[in-house]
Amino acid sequence: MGLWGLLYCRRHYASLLAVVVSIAVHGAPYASAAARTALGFVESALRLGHRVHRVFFFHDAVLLAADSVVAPQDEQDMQAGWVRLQQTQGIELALCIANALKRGMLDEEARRRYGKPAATVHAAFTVVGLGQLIEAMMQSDRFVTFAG
Amino acid sequence: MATLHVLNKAAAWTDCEPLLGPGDAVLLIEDGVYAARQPLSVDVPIRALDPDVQARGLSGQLAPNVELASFDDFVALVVSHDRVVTWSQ
Amino acid sequence: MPATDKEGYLLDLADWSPEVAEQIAQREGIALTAEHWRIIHLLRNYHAAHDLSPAMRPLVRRVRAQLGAEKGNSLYLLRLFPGNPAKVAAKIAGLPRPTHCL
Amino acid sequence: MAKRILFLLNRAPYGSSYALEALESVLVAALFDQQVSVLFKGAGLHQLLKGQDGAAVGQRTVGKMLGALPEYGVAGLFVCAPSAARLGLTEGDFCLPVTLLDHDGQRRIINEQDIVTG
Repeated sequence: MGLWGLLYCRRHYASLLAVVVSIAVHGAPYASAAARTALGFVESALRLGHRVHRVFFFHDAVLLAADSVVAPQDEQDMQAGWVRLQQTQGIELALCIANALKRGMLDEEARRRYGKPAATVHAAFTVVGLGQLIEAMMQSDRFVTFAG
Repeated sequence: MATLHVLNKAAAWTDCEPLLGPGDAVLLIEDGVYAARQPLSVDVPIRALDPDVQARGLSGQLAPNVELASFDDFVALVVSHDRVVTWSQ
Repeated sequence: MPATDKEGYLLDLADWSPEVAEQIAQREGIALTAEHWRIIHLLRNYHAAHDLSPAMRPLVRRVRAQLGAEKGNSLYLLRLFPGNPAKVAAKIAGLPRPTHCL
Repeated sequence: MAKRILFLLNRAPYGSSYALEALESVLVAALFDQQVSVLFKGAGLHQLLKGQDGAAVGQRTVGKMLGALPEYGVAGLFVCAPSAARLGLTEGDFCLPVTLLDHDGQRRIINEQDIVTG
């Protein structure tokens, strides 16, 4: 078998092998398509038998977790698909705490710590430190960034 | 050691193109698919994410060396390359 | 004593003075000595230079570079600022809460 | 086992919080003992300019924060040479010692990585 044959085989088997994937979403919901594209990617990855270790929302992407979203009837609700994924498949949806706090995205613990009137993050999402982004990179075979 | 280059803006082609190497592949997503309206003369495979092509009315208007890709193809491309570089803006 | 958040970090960094540092240290159960002050000044210089409250490792490196290996280690800093030296010392030095403490 | 992680930074500071927030992730990657390097491209080169004062617009100074990278253990600081030429910048304009890379050099660096992100 020639070099090209070997390369082809490597590619071919790689596509059959189950891998661990983590992703970062950088783009704001609605100001960018990042969260929608990322959802399509993650749904396909799971359907093809891969494991998704963590979805990390960074920069303005943390706004996807807003607890009081009302989607227009004639547009795809960008948050709903992610919430469903978390509830049915247990996918971890992590928000960067530093980026979340300054954008007003608080879980109950942050609400209490900073004495704010309401928690604003949907229960399907968790607020975590940046270390969890790096941990996701360390634990995964592939890492994909969905930019704004 | 091959790289998958994902572009989500057409203008990112200028940054990405000089860094393409043997074994690499390009996937155009979101507004990146507009880059395929021009001839893209490089030696690496180029794909464009089908729903993004359809949404923008570009079906049948892509450069001849650009093939459509589904989300499943997107995943397969990620798995079959060693790393993914995302090019934006 | 100027306003602090629930963990004792100054809300307005401009409120810091040596007297305020003494007060914050007292709340932490620390009586400031010349040794503490060397670290506090080093931290304030670090922040002025880098706009960062350093995490433990870069703090240790900086202390070692400026005050020698005898002081540039985590045991020495733990003795001066028990618990989490990067956080406790930053609090007393009037720096923002270190955002990437592990 | 440490991963080789390259941060590709192509945004100017101050106009958005992208540069500063990305820099935070670079620092944490270094604290996790990963083999971290940074490649500045395009408008990202402006992060390296001397004489910045973020306080003038109520922000932290990105150029000062970058100065902490060596002490955090970030070994590779790379700059896209064609970007520098296009922007009329030379090494003397930068607040840190960096390595200028042509396209071949950048391709080589990217091919050494486990992960490339922004």
